[in-house]
Amino acid sequence: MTAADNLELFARMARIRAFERKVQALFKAGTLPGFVHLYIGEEAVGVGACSVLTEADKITSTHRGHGHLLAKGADPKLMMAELLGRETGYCKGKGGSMHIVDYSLGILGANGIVGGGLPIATGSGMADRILGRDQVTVCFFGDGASNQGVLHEALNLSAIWSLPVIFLCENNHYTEWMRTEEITAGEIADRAEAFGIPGVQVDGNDVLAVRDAAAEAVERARAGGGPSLIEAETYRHHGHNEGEEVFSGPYRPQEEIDEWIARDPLARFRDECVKEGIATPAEFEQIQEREGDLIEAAYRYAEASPMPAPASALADLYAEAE
Amino acid sequence: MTAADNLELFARMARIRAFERKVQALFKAGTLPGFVHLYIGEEAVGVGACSVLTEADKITSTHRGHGHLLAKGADPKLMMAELLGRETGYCKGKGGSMHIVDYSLGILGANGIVGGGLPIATGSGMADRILGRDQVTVCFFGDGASNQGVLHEALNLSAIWSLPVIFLCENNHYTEWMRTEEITAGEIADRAEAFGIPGVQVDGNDVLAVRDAAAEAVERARAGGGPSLIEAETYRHHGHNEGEEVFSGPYRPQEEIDEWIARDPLARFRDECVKEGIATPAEFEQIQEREGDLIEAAYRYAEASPMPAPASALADLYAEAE
Amino acid sequence: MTETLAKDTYMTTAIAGALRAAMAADESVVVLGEDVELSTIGCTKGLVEEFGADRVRNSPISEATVVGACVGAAASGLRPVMDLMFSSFFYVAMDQVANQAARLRYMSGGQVDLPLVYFAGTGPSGSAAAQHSENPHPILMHLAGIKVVFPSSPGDAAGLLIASVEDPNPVVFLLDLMLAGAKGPVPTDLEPLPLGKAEVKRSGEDVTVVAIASAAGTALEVAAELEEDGVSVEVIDPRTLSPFDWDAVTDSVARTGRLVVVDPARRTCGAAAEIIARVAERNWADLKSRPRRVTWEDVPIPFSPVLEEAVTVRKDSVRDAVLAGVEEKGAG
Amino acid sequence: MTETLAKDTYMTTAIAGALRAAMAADESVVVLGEDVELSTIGCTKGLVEEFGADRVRNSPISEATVVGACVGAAASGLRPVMDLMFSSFFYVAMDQVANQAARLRYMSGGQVDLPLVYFAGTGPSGSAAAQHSENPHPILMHLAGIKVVFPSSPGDAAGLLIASVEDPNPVVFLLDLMLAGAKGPVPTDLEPLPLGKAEVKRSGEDVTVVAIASAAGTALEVAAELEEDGVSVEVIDPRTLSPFDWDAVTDSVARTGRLVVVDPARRTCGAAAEIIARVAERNWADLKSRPRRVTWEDVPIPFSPVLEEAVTVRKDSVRDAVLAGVEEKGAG
Ligand SMILES: Cc1ncc(C[n+]2csc(CCOP(=O)(O)OP(=O)(O)O)c2C)c(N)n1
Ligand SMILES: Cc1ncc(C[n+]2csc(CCOP(=O)(O)OP(=O)(O)O)c2C)c(N)n1
Ligand SMILES: [Mg+2]
Ligand SMILES: [Mg+2]
Repeated sequence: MTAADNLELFARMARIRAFERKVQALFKAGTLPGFVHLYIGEEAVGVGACSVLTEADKITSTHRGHGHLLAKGADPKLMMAELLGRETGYCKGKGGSMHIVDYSLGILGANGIVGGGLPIATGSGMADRILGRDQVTVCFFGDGASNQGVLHEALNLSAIWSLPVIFLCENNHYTEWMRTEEITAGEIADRAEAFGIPGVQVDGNDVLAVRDAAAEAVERARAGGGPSLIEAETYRHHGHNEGEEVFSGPYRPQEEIDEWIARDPLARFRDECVKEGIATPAEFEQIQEREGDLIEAAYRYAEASPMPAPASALADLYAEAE
Repeated sequence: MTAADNLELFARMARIRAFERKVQALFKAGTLPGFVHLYIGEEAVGVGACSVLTEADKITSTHRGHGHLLAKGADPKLMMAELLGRETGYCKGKGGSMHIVDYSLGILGANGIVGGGLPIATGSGMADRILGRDQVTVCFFGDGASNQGVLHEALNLSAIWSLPVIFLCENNHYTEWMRTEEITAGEIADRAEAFGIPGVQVDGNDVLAVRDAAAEAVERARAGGGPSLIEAETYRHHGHNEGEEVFSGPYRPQEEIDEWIARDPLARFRDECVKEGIATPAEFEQIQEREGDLIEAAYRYAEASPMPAPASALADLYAEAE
Repeated sequence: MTETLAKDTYMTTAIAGALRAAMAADESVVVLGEDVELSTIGCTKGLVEEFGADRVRNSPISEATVVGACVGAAASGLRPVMDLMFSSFFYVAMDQVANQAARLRYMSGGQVDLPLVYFAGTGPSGSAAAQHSENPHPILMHLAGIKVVFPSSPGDAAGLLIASVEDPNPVVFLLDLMLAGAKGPVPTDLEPLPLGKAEVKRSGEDVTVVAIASAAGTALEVAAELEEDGVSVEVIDPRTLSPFDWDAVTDSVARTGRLVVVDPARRTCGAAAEIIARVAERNWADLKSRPRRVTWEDVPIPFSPVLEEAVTVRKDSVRDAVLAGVEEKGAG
Repeated sequence: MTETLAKDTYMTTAIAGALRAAMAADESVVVLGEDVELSTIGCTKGLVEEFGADRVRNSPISEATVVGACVGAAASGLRPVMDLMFSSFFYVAMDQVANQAARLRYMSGGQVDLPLVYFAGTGPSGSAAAQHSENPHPILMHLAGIKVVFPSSPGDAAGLLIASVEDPNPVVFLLDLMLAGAKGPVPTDLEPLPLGKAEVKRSGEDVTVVAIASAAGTALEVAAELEEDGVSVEVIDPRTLSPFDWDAVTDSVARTGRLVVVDPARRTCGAAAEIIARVAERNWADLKSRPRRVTWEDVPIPFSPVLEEAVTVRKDSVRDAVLAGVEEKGAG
């Protein structure tokens, strides 16, 4: 890891943070269609994991996907345009927050169905294995998703076929407004063991720790050693979705929130870097400013883009045979 | 265990064997509608487990369900009539081999969907727990079914709610014509561990071993100690379904079949009992004869029963509100 | 008849009230689902405080097993009401709905009652996109073995929910999310409204409009507007789609001779197709013009507001269809 | 045109041959599913010997994940053909069919092709009972985003399977189990038959019978019988239900003025309802009598042979419907 590598990790986390803050503001202003789930507080997971992937590697994402996508290299302009329902968005306005994909970057898709990405990632790994490619697929899923049966099936299938898939559980301790531990037996990482799959727990607010765990799993997968399960412990600073307060009321202890904010993955990584002399606080501020500008530019691009033509709603369902 | 208890266990296994032999003969003669999956070779599992249940306890069964049902006390007459599609059958001819139920005996149903009984058993346990009853539910499922995601979900739900459910996997090593170990990672019994559920393996051809394991699990469940997983190793002497040879060809090594037939659960238990002086070979023969007669009588009853009226096909879909 | 609880009760409040009444009336009624304690839609709010954690339980995201557990529980003496949150999630649990809940009574030769309710918010709710905007009623109607309730007003919702919980069969109760913020009168003294009874929401002479759930309101607006143009529109709200009150539709078309069906669902093999087919079978001699339907386009629901609007039921399409039916010369 | 491979090729053999040809033509075609090596129905028999275990793989009983894996694999360069064995098992995997396979291309704004085929035996096969006898085509038609192929002859099946594998979209290919033992000619030199093209299986003047899958054979028998009574019946086999060849039906009804739809599926919201609704929309002025349908009853398929027969499509019902249509005085 060079200094530049470290700053690159920080920059990507800062990009996600800035993107989500902008989305939050837009939601509050009432200019965002639909509903959104923000990744603020969890940036180290997506960035740490994607930092060891090549462009040819693939990910599947979730309803809380903006961070994964940006970490994998998605274009904030096209994302923002999609969130605003514009013609220039990644999906021409058809997908929205929960359905952004960029196949050219190996982003097989956010997903509105909790657990929906688990089978898809398994199939992606199957293709790579059969076609003899050394690509890997990282499957992001939540602690809530860990109770979907497809996890069991995907682990089994990946194990018997030795698929190059990394199952990355972002355990932010909540399933919507439910404490996950109240509806979940045992530790999620342990669910790999019965299938003979290595399962580890890692500090999800430590970008280097996530990176290391991911690197090990990716290396194993590329070498034909099969799947891994990583459980990254983290926390969402925001609600399950923006605007939830009206319905949910407070459901998390304030001390818990404060504790996790004190472990903010960006501030923490910056402070460590500063301590180790990798960069100065001013340099970090510059990075944040640069990324903030990038997001503002993305917003301006999106805002200036036209809405799709109504008739375009009928297009894109089927591909034409050649 | 009195001598009578032992003979009762044998008698029930003999009843199942006789029933299945009759069904086999009927299938061969072409007089049985549909297709059937025989339980021959696995009798010790159903009988051992059900021998520790009360009439109020419940079971869910599978496509290979005749043995479970008879073990839980189902009436061979009504079963045979159902298999022959008669009006007097358990389901008035609407269900057939894979859908026999007897709610009065806690038989919540055979099931044509592999894994279909896992959620139902979980709900049965939920009802008992909420209603404060000390009943338990035994959920029979196969090694093939262990790869359905609902197993994972049912284990989790039963664990967090401490439900009185015994998940009893009959591992006969085959999923139709596939060797289960080739499509299954790890040991099935180990799949309980991550949920904090006790999981044990037991010799499924030893009726007393199954009975003991079931007794322990049932006791725990009744005492509020929650679910258990038991994996009973066994073997089906017959094909997946009768008549398969035409399509499957041979797919199991003859030595394997021979080995397991040598461990036949009936012969083995009889020999042990004889050795321990519990009964004489002649007494066992008498039991087998008696059970054989019972099944012949069941067949005569079924055979003499009328086919349902065609118009009855439109009845029974909905219950009338009182 | 009972007096109204309030002239202005929200749909969600009406449903919550009905659920509370049903739980109070029968101890075996339990509520389960993801976040039923705090309640994302609001229909189960406050129940846990009133009835305790045994009868109101948050469940993990395991739709297949929780849906199936309701079957096992209903066969064992409970009356479960499960909240699936969004009806799109039925697909995750479809085996337990289609192969189990809808089949077990029939396959058993009528041995068992399965008194259970699957509740879900449904349909577009404003850019929720394809995986949170399905209306599954045509699929559920096709399955057979499951009753389907899909009301258009708070009063109907309350009465039909009471009846759904009391019914000895599996019932899917759908809350059209377009109506979550709708208000209307609800009787204080809740009584069950029979499943399988349509309501004529407005009487008319020239054309019968059968309009499902939120489409009923759209149809009523169109009817009011067209009255000024001298067109008399009868609006029928089926309220329950399975069982379906075919006689109500037949009787109306026998008088008006014209039919427009407004169905908030994709067109192909939808409820509108079925209603038109039945009317063709039953009212052939009555029909003065071809039956018409206004439905969603045959695509998933897109995200962008302009696209969502383009593929769903619009008032102008309903108006056009009614007018086209009235203006068309008799033929056929 | 090519010469026939054999006059008497079994449906299953024709499908197996087409699959072999498709695998030989394109290395990215893989086959997976439970027991595809030995093949319970016979359609994947011998493939593993020819193409190896990498391209033909037995999968565990995990339908949801295997169905979904096909989506991920198709997005990553493979052309998976998955054998689901019985179509009733679609329900277990319905989320991955309805929310994923049928949606991902559209939701992505057309970014991705998903060339995959879900193959399944379907419908009653003789007392297989409710959980092994579904015909899911009406539900699949309603979903949008999935093509649905449901042929009636070995020749059609072979050509349509080639086209299904070549198609860049998700396709459900259904083998009517009533036809598993049927025989017919198949060209040696297999060529794709276009999806979305119906075939007039018999020309006639008096009435159009649209008959799906095994019902086509029933309709042809009835047509032959009625010829002796001086009734001229046109039989159209849609062959693919999505896309549907509406023009073929419209053109025929424009000539005959009468319609009977024979659909082996439960009645409500079935394919027959849709065809009648479309014809009412398109052919109103042509219709000389009310359109009729012959379908299954709205119940699960029961086990006992006498009951199974009572609720499914019977020849006498088809005959009665055709005659009733011809005899009915024009009205409407
Ligand atoms: C199949 C399905 N069930 C329920 C939901 C509703 N839902 C959306 S997000 C969510 C919680 C997911 O929790 P987790 O997996 O921990 O992800 P997190 O939101 O914490 O990132 C739920 C229940 C859904 N979208 N899909
Ligand atoms: C959901 C589903 N998938 C596939 C099948 C077809 N099928 C019937 S039995 C069976 C094998 C089941 O194996 P196992 O659970 O080990 O039970 P066994 O037959 O060995 O008793 C399969 C694949 C089915 N009935 N249901
Ligand atoms: Mg979470
Ligand atoms: Mg087995």
